[in-house]
Amino acid sequence: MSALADLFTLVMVAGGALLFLAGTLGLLRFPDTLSRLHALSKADNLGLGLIVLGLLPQVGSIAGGLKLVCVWLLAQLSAATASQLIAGALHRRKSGR
Amino acid sequence: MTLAALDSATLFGLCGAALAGIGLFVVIAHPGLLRRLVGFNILGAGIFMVFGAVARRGAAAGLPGDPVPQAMVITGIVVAFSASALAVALLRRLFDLTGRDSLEPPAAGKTPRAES
Amino acid sequence: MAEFLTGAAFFILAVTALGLFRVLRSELAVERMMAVQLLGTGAAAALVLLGAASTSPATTDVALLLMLLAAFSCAAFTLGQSEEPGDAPAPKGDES
Amino acid sequence: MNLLLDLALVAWLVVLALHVARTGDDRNAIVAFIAFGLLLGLAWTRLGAIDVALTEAAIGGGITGLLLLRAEAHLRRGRQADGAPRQGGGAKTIVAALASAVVALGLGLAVLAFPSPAPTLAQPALAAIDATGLGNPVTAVLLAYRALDTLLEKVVVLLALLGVWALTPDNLWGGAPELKEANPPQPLLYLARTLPPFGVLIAVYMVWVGADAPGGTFQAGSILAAMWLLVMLAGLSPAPETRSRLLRLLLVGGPALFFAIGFLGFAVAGGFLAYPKPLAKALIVGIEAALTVAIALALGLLVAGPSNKAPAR
Repeated sequence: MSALADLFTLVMVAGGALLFLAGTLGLLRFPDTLSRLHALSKADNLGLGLIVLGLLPQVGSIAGGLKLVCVWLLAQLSAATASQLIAGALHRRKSGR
Repeated sequence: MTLAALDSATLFGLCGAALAGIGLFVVIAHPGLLRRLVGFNILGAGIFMVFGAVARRGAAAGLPGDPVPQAMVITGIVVAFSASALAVALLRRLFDLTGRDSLEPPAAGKTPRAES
Repeated sequence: MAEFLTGAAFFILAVTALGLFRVLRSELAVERMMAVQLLGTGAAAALVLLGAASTSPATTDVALLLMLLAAFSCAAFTLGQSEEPGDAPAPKGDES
Repeated sequence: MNLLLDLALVAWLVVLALHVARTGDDRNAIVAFIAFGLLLGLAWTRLGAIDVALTEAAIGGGITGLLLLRAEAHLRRGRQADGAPRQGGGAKTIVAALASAVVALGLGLAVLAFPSPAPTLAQPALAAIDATGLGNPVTAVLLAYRALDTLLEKVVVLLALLGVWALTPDNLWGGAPELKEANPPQPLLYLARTLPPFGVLIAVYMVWVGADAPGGTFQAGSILAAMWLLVMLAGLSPAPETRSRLLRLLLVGGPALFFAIGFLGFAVAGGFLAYPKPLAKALIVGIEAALTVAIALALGLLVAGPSNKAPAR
């Protein structure tokens, strides 16, 4: 049971870490700013999500698990509004008003 | 284990020294006052980090660090922020009144006065 | 396990920080802010991982705080941006 | 692996600081500084100082960034794209570099020359902690052993606020600082509506656990200040007029309560800022609550700056 949980953690954390790598590569390699923004939000949502999911079997208490989920939920809120704000700023800049 | 903790504390202490040096350089050498303010904050961060190394080395009695320097750093961070806010207000006022954001006179090569 | 979690934290931080250093030379201020945003998420992920590795639950609180304020600094940045829409001066001398 | 992580953090911090030193654009420097603050928070957790990491994350990563970015936007708006980035004179730069190198070297040597059995106050701090009823030694230092420092620090924050307000032009004295943007973007409004409830919750949590676990009044105050600033930036609630009695009362209230309890110590516990033992924890938590409000208001108003609207008649 514990070994299974550890394996789950291993796979999920590794997946999350790879998503961060993918997000960074996207940020560096994608052709224009908006698609870079798109790559960024993948890392934000999925990468952190997978890591939080993977760590859930490792925390001892329910409160600790809830806190982890809260980190992810806050990241969702932050990432969503932050990309909206950035895209908006970009749009205003482009349209020249 | 203790050796590793010791090494890491010394490492961050040296990092603090380097940051203090870089911050000081920006404060002295950069003409723009806003940038000097950023440098001032980096300088402070470096000094705080030296304190952090002291606190880390004082780890004892089951604590990860000596609480006294840590508490001093917390106080210091808030005070440094207040000082930065005051400096920003002064800078904005200076800029509104004179249109300048540096203490160097536009043409003449007088040495800038020290920041308050 | 702790070793693996610390390693993962290091990997994530390394990747996002290197991304930031590349982007810091970019011409668009917006992209620099995006990289900082990614670094913030990466730092939160690293903190969560380190907290699990070291079994000090309070480390997660730092991650919580970082995520709470991530959008805040981004909002501050875009406000400065929107005040001058047309001719945001491109950063000078940052080529190479 | 741990040492590798520490090494990498140190290297990135230094690289970011160097970037701040040599980039030509102020905003670029500030964005790098925000990233620097993020990594600094991480470095503090590596040093085992979670309390400091929380403070750094809240102040360095949050409101300092807003303060600097607003200042930069203000300067940029007023400046007619003046030409090349200014450079200091060559000789001056060299002298400055030499001086800073000497300081850095001296500090580094001091770090290397730390006495080997490191002096520590951890044991005395823990030995007396039962008397305070607290569980977090850092909070015990801040509010019991060295409460005088904390008290004076509150006074310093208030003095800084007075200094900022003193820069108000005469005809605007007593008015409100204007933070609202001309037309705040829609996502900002959304953020200002959804984030503050979480922020207030986390701030209350910080004060609450601060007695026994990392957290406390500074961290909570900075979070509250950030949330308040967000609401003011979005224009959901205007900044208060600086002549408002209630505002001034709340600002002074925290330190005043602290002083009052401090002087009460002469009567009941035999010294300034001495707490009677059975009441120690209740008094400390009470002081923390009042201080949190005062700090949040003071930090928020420090970022808001002097008033730039005439007071309503």
